[in-house]
Amino acid sequence: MLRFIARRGAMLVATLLVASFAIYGALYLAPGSPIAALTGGRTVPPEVMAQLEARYHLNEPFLTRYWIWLTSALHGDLGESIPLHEQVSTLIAQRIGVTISLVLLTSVIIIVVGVGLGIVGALGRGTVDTGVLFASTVSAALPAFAAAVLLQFVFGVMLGWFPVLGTGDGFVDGLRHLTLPALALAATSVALVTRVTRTAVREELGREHVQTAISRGLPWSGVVQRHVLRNAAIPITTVVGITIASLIALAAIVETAFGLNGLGAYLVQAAQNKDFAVVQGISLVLVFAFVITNVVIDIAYALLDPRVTLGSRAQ
Amino acid sequence: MSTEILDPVAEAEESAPSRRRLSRIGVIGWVSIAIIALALLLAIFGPILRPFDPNLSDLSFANVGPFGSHLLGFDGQGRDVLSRIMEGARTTVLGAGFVALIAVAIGTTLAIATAWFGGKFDASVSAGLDVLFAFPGILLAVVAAAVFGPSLLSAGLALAIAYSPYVARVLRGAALKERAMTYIAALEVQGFGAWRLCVRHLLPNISSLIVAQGTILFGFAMVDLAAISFLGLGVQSPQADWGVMVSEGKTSLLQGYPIVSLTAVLCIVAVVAAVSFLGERLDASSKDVLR
Amino acid sequence: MSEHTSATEPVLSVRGLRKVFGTQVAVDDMNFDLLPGRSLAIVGESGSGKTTVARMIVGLEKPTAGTIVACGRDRSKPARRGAERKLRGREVQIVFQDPYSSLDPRQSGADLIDEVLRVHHDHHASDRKRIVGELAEIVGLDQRQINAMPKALSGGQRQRVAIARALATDPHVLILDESVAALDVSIQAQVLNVLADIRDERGISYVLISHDLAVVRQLTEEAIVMQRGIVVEQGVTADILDDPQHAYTQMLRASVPGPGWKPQRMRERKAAADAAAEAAAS
Amino acid sequence: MSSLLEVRDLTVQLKMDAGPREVITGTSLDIGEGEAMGLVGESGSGKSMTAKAIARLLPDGATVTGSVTFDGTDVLALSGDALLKHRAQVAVVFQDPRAHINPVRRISDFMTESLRILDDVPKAEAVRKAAAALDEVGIDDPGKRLKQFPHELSGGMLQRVMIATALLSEPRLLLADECTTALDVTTQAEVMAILDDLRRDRGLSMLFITHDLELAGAVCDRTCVMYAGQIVETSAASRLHEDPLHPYSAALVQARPDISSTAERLVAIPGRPVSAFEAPSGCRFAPRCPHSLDSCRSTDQVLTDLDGGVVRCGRATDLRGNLLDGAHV
Repeated sequence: MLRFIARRGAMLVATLLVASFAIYGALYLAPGSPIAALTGGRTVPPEVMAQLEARYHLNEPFLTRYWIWLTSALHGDLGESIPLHEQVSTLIAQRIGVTISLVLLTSVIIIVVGVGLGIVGALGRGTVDTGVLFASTVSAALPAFAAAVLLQFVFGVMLGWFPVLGTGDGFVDGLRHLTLPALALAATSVALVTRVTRTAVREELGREHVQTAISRGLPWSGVVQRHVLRNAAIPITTVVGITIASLIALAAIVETAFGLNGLGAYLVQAAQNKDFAVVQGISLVLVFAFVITNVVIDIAYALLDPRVTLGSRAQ
Repeated sequence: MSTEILDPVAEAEESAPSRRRLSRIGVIGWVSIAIIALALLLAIFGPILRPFDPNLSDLSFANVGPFGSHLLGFDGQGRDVLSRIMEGARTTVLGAGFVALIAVAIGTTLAIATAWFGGKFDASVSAGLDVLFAFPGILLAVVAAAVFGPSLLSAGLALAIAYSPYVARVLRGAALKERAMTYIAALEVQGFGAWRLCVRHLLPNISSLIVAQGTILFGFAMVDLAAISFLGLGVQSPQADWGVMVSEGKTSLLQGYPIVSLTAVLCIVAVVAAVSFLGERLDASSKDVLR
Repeated sequence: MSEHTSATEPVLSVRGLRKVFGTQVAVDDMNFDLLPGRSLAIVGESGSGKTTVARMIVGLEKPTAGTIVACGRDRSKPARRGAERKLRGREVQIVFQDPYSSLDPRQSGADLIDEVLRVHHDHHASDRKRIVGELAEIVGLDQRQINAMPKALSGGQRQRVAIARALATDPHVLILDESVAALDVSIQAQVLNVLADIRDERGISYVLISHDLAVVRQLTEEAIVMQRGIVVEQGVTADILDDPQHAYTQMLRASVPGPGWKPQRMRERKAAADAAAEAAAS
Repeated sequence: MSSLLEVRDLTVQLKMDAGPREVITGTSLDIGEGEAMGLVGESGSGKSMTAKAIARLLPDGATVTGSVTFDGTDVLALSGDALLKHRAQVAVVFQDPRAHINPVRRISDFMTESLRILDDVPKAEAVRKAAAALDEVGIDDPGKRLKQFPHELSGGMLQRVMIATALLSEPRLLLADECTTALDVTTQAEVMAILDDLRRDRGLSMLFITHDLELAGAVCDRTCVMYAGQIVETSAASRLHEDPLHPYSAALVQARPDISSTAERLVAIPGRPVSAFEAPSGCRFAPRCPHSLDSCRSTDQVLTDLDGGVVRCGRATDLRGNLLDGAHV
C-alpha cells in the first residue's frame, strides 16, 4: 500500500512538473508581451520598460524564468496578476471556495441520483427501466451550458424560484445560488453515471458467480447485495470518480453562465485578458486537483478489487 | 490445458444474417440518422441556402418574434435567427467533425503502434499519454485561447489533442485483444510483415469500434466546442455559431425573450442526442464480436 | 532417435532448447530430431511448457538458449528480413487450438489462402484458385464452405480452414498445438482422419502438442513427456503409453479414464512426483 | 431403488433474439437415491439445460413443459422459500470454477454464506465447518485457503472448493455440469475420486454431465446419451461401451481414439452435431447415421425398453449386438 502510494506520488509530481513546464512554455511562446497588457498599449519610456522587465524577470532566459517561477510556486507564490496588481495565490484563495462548493454539491447530486437511478433501472425491469433510460437519454444530451440556459429560463425567469446570477451571501443564500449551477453541471454526468451503473448491475446480474449464488438457494435480496451490488461497485466507483474529476474543468462553463465568482470563471476571464500569471496559476491548481482525484480513484479501485494488486495500474 | 466445449446454439445464432444488426436500430435510430443528415446538409449548404444575411443587423427588429419569412424571428441585435442557425451549422458541426477526425487519427495510430510493438515503446507512449490525461479538454482549450488568441482553430486543435489519449486507450485495449488472437500469430508464422498484418487484418477488425469511438467523440466535440464558443474563447461573435448564439441570446433570455438561446440549444441537443444514440448502438454492435 | 540412422536428414532438429520467463523456467534443455514423414508428440499438462516449445519453433517466442534447425537452416534467432520470414513460413507451419480466434473474421477461407499464396509466390490468379480448390478438397471442405465467412462455419470446419491455410505453402513440418482439443468427439475423429491422410499423401512431419494421450497414440510414433518445463520421458509413443517409466508419466497414464478405470485420490503420488520434479529443477 | 428425481417428458424453449428456440425435447430420466447417473452428449445436445431445468436455473423467458419431481414435490411449481429450499437441496458444480466463484470475496465468505444466511449458523462455527469440508476434499492447510481470494488458487483447487461448498448445505442431489472438463487429467482423476468417495460415503445422488463417455462409464451406475435435445439411450454405464443400443452411442464409442492401440482409421461420424431447434423431423440422428433407412427420417422415434436399457431407435432390435462391428446391415 505504501509503495503504491509512493509510486503514485512520484507519478503525480512528474505529471505536475511536465504540466507546469508545458503551460509555462506555451504561455512564454505566446505572441504579445505582457507589458503591452500592462501598459494598455501606450508607449512608455525605455527606463520604465526596463524597470518593469526586471521586476517581472522578463529579461531573463526562458529556463531561468521557469525556474524562478517554479521555486516560488512551490513556496505558494504563483506570481502577480499584472493587470490586477495582486498576488495570484491571493486571488485563487478568494475564489476557490465557490468552485469547491459547486463541485461538491454537484458530486452529491451525481452520486445520489445517478447511482440510485441506475440501480433502480437495472433491477426494476419494464416501465421503471424504460423511464430511467428515457430520463438519462434526455439529460445525457444536455451539455452544461445548455442546461444552464434552460434552468435559468425556467426556474429563474419564468418561475422565479432561484436566482440566476451571482454567488449570494451566507450558507443558505449561497446554497440557493448554487442549486441551479449544480443541477446544470450535473445534467450530463448524472446521465452517464446512471447508464454505467445500470449496465454494470445488469452485467453483474448475468455473471456465472451470481448464478452460483442463486443455485445455492440464497434469497434474491442477499444475492443482489452481496454479489451484484458489491461487484458492480467496482466499475461504478471508477466512473463516478472520473466524472467528478471532469467537473473540475467543466465548472468554468457553469460559473461563467451563472456569474459565479469561482476559479473557472476567473480562468476564462484571464485567458481573454491574456493575464498569463493567472492562467498559469489556475491551470496548475486545476490539473493538480484533477490528478489527485485520479489517484484517489485508483486507490479506491484497488481497495474494492482484490485482483488488482496495488501498484499495477488500474485501467 | 482447458478443453473448451463449443456452443452450437450460440454458433447458430451467429450465423443468422448480419443484416439484423441494421434493422435493430429502430425508429429512434432512423430519426437520429435523419437529424444527423439534416445537420450535415446544413453544415455544407446552410451558408448558401440561408434566406437572409446572418450578420445584417437592424436594431429596430431587436427581439422581435417570428413573422413572415422570418420563421424564428430576430435576435437582440435584430438579426434573422433562422439564417444565423443555418450559417452557424458549419462551424458547429464541421468543426466538431474535424476534431473527432484528428483525435481518432492520432488515437488509432498510437493504439495500433503501441499494441503491436509493446514493450518499452508502449510503456513510454503510455506514460506520455498519462501526462496528457491530466489536461481536461476544456482546460487545454482555455490555455490555447490564452496563448494563440481565441479562435475555432486553437480550440479545435486543443480538443483534438486532449481527446486523443482517450481514443488511444480504448482502441489500444481492443487492438491488444485482437493482437492476441491466434489468427494474427498464424499469419506471422506465414511470414506476413507487420505493416500488412496491422493494415489489412488488425485495423479492419477494430474498425467498427473506431467508427463508434469517432461518433461518440463527435458528440463530445460538438458540446465542448459550443461550450468554448459560449465562453467567448472559440468562434468569435458576431460570426454565427450555435454556441455563440446561446451566449448572445442570454441577455434577451434573462429579459424573457428566450427564442435565440433556446433554438440554438435545441439544435445542439438534437444533434448531440442523435449522435450519441447512434454512437452507443455502433459501440454495442462493435462489441457483438463478429466471430 | 539413433535407431533411425538412415540417409535422411532430420527435417526439424532441436538442441538444448531453453526458455526462461523472468525467474520461471518454462522449458529446460529439450532435444529432439524429427525425420521427414514422422510425427512427434509433446505431452504434458497445463504449465508444462509444451506450448512454449511450439511457439519457439515457429518463431513466436525467442529461445533463451539452444538451437532450432528446420530443413537444415537455423531459426533460433528472429528473422531480420521479410524474405527470411517468408522462407521460414514455407518450412514450418502451425495450427492452433481455438478454432474461433484462429481465423480473421473478415476473410473467407478462400480469400485467406489466396492472400497467403500471394505473399509467398507469383502465381497467376487461376493457379491460386486451383490451389485453393485442391486444399479445400484435402481438408474436406466443399466450395460453399471454403468461400464462407468464418462465422458461418462450425468449429470443426474452421479448424479445417486453419489446416488448409497452414498447408498452403506446402511446409515440411506442421505443428499441431492442441489442434483437435476443442472439438466435439465426432468432429475430432474427422479431423484426425484428415490429418492422417495429409501425412500419407504429402509426407509432412507433425509435432503434436497435446494433453490427450489417446490422440497422441493415434497420430504419433514418438513422444516427449514434459512436466514443468522438464522432459521426463522421451521415446516411442506406444512404449511410453504401454509401459511408462517415469513416475509422472505413470500418473498421467493412470489418470486417463477407460474401461475398468477407477479414479484414485492421488494426493500422495502427485506430491511425490512434484517433489521429484522440483529437486530436478533446482 | 426408489427414485429421488423423476423427469418426465421435459421440453424447454429458450427466448432468443430470433424467437423461441427449443433446446430439450421430451426428456425423461430417473435418478435413484444414492445413484450416479451419467448424462453424455456433444455440444448443443441439451445436457446442461437439463441440469438447469432440474435446479430451476433456466434463464428468464424460458418455457418449460413436462414435469420434474424431486422427492415427491413438483419442482416446476415451486416458488418463494420452497424454491430456495429446493435449490439448497440440489447442489450444482459448474464447469468453470473461476467464473462461478465471486472473485472479490474471500473463500471463507463464499463457502459460509449459505450456512450463515440460510441456516443462521454463527460465523465461527460456519468457518470451522468450511475448513472441515476443505479437508475432506483433500485441500491442505484449509485455514490459509479460507483467507485467500479465488484468484490466488489454481483451477483444480477452486473446483475442489466448489465441491466442498456444495457439500456444506448437505444436498441430496449433486448436479455436476462438466465439472472436470477444464481441469488437467491428473487433477480430473483426483476430483473424480473425491466425488466418488463423497457420493458413496454420504449416499448422495448425482447427475454427472460430461462429453466424455469413458469418464461417465467409470463413475456412474447408468448413463443417458443425449443427441439434439433428446435422450437416445439409457443403459447401465458399463454396458454402453461393450454393447450400445443406439447407433449414436456406438458412434461416440468408436470415434474416440484408443489409448492402448492405434487404429488404422477412426470411425468418424459425418456431419456435425446439431441442436434441438435445427434438428430434422423423424429420427434426429438419421442424417448422420450409417444404419438409417428412409423410414427413420419419416417417423419420430420413441423411447422403448430393450435388453434392460431404453433406446430411441426404430432399428434397435435389428441392430442389437452388431453396432460396434461397424457392419452395415
